[in-house]
Amino acid sequence: MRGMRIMAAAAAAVLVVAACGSGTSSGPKTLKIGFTASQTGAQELTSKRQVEGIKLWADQVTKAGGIKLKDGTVLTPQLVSYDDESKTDRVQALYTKLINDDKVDFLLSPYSSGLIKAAAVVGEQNGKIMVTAGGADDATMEQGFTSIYQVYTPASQYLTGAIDLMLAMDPSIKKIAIVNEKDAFSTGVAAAAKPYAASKGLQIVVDEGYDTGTTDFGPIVNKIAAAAPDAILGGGHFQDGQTFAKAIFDKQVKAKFIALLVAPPEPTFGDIGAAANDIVGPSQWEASVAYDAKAAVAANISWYGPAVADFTAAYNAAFGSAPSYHSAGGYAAGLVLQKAIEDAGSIDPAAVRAALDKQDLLTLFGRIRFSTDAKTHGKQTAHQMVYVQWQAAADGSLSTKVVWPEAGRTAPIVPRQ
Amino acid sequence: MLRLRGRSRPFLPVLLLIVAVVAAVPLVTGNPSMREELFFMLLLVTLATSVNVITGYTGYVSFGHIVFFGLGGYGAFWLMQALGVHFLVAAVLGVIPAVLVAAVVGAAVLRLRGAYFALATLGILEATKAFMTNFDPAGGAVGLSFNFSIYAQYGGAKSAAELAYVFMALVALAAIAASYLVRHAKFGLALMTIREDQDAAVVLGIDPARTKVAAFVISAVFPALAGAAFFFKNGIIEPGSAFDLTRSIESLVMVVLGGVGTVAGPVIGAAVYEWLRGFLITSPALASFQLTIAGVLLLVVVLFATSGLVGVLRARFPAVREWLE
Amino acid sequence: MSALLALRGVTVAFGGLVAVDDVSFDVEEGSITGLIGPNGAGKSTVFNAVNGVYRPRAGSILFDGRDIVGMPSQRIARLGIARAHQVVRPLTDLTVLDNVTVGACFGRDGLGLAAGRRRAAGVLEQLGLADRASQPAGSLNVAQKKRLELARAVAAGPRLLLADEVLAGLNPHEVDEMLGVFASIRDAGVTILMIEHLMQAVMHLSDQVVVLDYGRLIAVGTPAEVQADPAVVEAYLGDPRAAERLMADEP
Amino acid sequence: MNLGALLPSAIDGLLLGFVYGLAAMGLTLIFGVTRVVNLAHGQMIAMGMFVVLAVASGAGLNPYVGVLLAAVVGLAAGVVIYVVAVDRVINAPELTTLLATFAVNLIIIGTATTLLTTSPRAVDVDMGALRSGGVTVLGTHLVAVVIAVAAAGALYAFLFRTRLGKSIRAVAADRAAAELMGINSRRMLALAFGLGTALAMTAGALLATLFSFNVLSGGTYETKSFVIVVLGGLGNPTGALIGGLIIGLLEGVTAVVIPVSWVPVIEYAVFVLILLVRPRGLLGSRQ
Repeated sequence: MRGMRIMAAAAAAVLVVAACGSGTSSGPKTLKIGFTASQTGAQELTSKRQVEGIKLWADQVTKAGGIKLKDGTVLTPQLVSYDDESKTDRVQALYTKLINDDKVDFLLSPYSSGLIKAAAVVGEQNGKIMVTAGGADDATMEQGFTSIYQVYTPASQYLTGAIDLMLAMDPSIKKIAIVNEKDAFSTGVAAAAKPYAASKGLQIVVDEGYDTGTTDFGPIVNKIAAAAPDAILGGGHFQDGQTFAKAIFDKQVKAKFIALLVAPPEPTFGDIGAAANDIVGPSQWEASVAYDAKAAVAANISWYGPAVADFTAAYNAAFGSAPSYHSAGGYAAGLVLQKAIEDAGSIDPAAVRAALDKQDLLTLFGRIRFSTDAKTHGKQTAHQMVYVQWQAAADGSLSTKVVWPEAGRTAPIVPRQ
Repeated sequence: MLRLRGRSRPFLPVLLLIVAVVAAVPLVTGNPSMREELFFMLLLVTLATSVNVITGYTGYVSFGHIVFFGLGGYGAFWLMQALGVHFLVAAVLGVIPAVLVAAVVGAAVLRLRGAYFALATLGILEATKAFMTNFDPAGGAVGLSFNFSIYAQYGGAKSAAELAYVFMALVALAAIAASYLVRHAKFGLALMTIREDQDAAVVLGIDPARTKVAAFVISAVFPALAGAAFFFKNGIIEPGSAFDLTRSIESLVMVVLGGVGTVAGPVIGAAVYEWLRGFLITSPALASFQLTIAGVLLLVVVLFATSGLVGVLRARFPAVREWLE
Repeated sequence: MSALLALRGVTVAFGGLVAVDDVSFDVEEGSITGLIGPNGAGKSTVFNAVNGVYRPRAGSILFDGRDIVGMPSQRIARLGIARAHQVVRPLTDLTVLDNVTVGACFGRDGLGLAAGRRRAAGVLEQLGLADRASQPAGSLNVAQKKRLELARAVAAGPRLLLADEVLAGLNPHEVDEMLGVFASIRDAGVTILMIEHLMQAVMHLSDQVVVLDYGRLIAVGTPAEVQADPAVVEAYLGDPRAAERLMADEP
Repeated sequence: MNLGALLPSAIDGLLLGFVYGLAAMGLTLIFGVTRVVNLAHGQMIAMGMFVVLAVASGAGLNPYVGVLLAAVVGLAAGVVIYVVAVDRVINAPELTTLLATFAVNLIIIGTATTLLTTSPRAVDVDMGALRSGGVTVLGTHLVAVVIAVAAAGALYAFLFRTRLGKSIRAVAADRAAAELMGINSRRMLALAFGLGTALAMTAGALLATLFSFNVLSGGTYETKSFVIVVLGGLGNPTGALIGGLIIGLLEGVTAVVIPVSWVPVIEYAVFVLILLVRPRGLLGSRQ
């Protein structure tokens, strides 16, 4: 049972990616970066993508000769990570270990809001800076933290954007169903979506939550079918989202618009075949939305890091598959940290914190800027969501198209058949 | 005149001293990582020692004992978060829901025997967890979390963690002392009589219903205090970690590993279990098979060393016998 | 002398089966009363009614003048009625000393643990089990377990001891020893009501003998009176071996 | 609240109830004969799912071949578990047998997690669907019911019509008396454990044709089995099957009336109440 491994601290197979740092003297110094990954448990798949993104960043920095500071110091990133098994208790024990035993310089986050919440407490307790790669929860960022920085667009915007998109597609939509996983992230998303839907004059005819790990969506889908909404919004993470979509399809529920969290942007979502067709998903990033240096100039901010195409190619070469937004998020977290260290000119926490507070960048992941307000310190304020839709080509093959925003659009949105 | 057993060696002071000295190490060295590990070990010692009172002494296998840990945790957490009550006060008040549930539910389910009781406790745990998952005033599935500023009144998050640790250590020591006192009191004799033969106990003048409920309540107090400390330190509480069935069963595993119905057994069992898990996880060759290995070891103990480590030690080393109870 | 225990019209039934039917008799304080009868006569059921395991359908059971029908067993035990069971029920994982201490601590005197231990040690000396005190009770042989059962009841400091076939299964030498034990218990002021198949023992020890047959009381009297009672002989004729034992002078 | 969902939800629940019932029958058979509450039950359900996965996705055969194979593997696995982990402590107190089977559970979970990972899995089975008047019943669910009923029937035929089955029942009724009659009770206990595990794995295999799963999916179904077994009376296979239907129906119907996430609260509350009021189950004998 997963619980057997809770906590226990101790060093699971550590992935030491970058070259081992050589000693103390003038040569390159090691920059230790710690995080946990969910090698087992509910968040396994998405966590793996995120870790791959982080690894790619570290590899590229190492190949490029490390992070070069103004005073001539060269920092080689070394990643230290453990398996958190998607459990909060374990996350806390392992972050304590990373900070105190492994003496990491900076922290990146685990994947998913629930785990980040747990990790953030430990990071904050120890005054370590943590850049969160894979968590969008708003509440976590409103807890008075001073050293936690969020790369993702906050959860509250996931479905509000989808509602705008939906009404742009078909203003006649009135009845909607909101069905979400009962975890920190999805609950936050739904909590923001409900008043927004109401403000748009929409009527919520089904409002349900389901436990993490649910596989039988029969009762919920029956309720949805009986209420006959025009649209279904919700979901949670990958596995449940995919299963939910399949159940909706099997029961032939008619809805013109279905938007699910997390699962649709992941390429393997298409494994369910026709059940995936026309389903919309909010995404933090898509390869076709090519942010570039020109756009940065236009927005009067600086561009940082590789171009989208280069990242995608390198990722494909390294891991044999296209990156998902979780991969790009992991990579972006590394970039954000790298830029802050370069700007600070040292790894002194106060200096890096100040640099992060000032940061306003355009990267391959999009624009990144953090709140400096005491109440929401570190919360992402500039990054924008992308919306994808699974669409069938003439030959019946399915693929994702970006349907929003206009700038990166690869196909117009279509109502679900 | 035959020599009366017990009290021949200062067993309790020695055991408490050993635990206290070990617990003091991270405070002296100031090693937070070790403090975290020992915090968890002391927590496990508390859980195992407590469940041993109802399961080891009284013979009632409680699968759902972790429910008291969760109730104490939630109770104290809510008091701290919503009403700003100081941790020490909240921890003590947090015991109230656990004790009430133990008394009321205990009176009902302790009428059941054997597997029926075990299943009922499992049902109570799962029902509580399912309820808390849906109970929005307590945060539902997401649970509750502190605003970080709450730690300011304790001199910052670091000293709050130290306060929680010291509290946890004291709870563990109190649990061990209580276990010893129960074991060596008339009350403990009544419990063991009930364990051996409840019908005979009645005829001998023991009131099983009241005695069992008292034992259940005692065994609920320390997990509740431990829950308050654990979640205060963590800063978040959610149903999954507060009412974890696996951890509940694990505390029984520790009891059996150390020696059912003994005072030292749960302490030794919890320490060895946690140490072993740490060892397995750190060993690269064994890490991925750590659960398998843990299972095999448990099976070996259950099948071949029914009296646990304490039993093995006492059989092997007669010199140790009088020091281990 | 007054009656310490008095049964008045006690009837115990299980569904339609009447196991004890309108039984009345007295047990005088300080006496030994033998309760005999063929198998299935309802003797153990009488004991179960007296110590509250079964609730009689009718009648009253007066202990020291107080009706104890309907009281829970544990209260009856604390009033001072202790029982040694026919089928021994030692607390197998506890030591012999602890077994007896349970009796001392939860019986009539409700002693504290230390005092209970001291009394238990004394009783073990008296019953010749002192050298076994620290062994687990499960490790004793049958004869020792019988003594343990008796020791536990005695340690409770009862006013009335219900002894259910304590002598069964013992060899003649052990029986002789136990008779001495009974006498000394009685001499210590404990009233004894005993179920026994060993007639010679019953007749030798008892001040009064009560005879049941098919749940009914058929005779009460001194051993000599009962032995001479035709109804008793008749009752035992159905069970020739019992009749033989009833009449025999020697085992 | 929308009563339009009542009929489809009740039907879904009832159909699923057959599979739940089958899993619970395994647990209750093991308890009835051996007096052991098998804590490895859920994990064996999960293993049944993986047999189907191996057959369907691995070997490319019809998933229902996997269901049959799961039963055979389950029988063998159950006997092995009994011989290795349970036989030696069969007369020990509950705690011992509970932890012995829990140890088996750990061993299987640990090994399976390492070898199979916890990645989500699904077996794609399309058996069509029956649709009428807003009610959709998937073919996979109907086939699962047919197989569950057939498996239960086979078990009954075995227990009541064969010599071996009667011997098992004799051991369940009174182990000592059965031994006096010349029955090798150990062999019957092992066989009962095997049959119970076979039922668990068959149920797991059927669930794999309905829902997605992973290595750790057994836990939910195990607790559900406990609820059902208590409802039907510990040790009563017929009770388990009926209990399964009741729980399935209860889940389906309550989900319409209250938020779906409250259903487990009701389920466990009912479970505890039944234990308190009628510990031998709604259908159990009062002994």
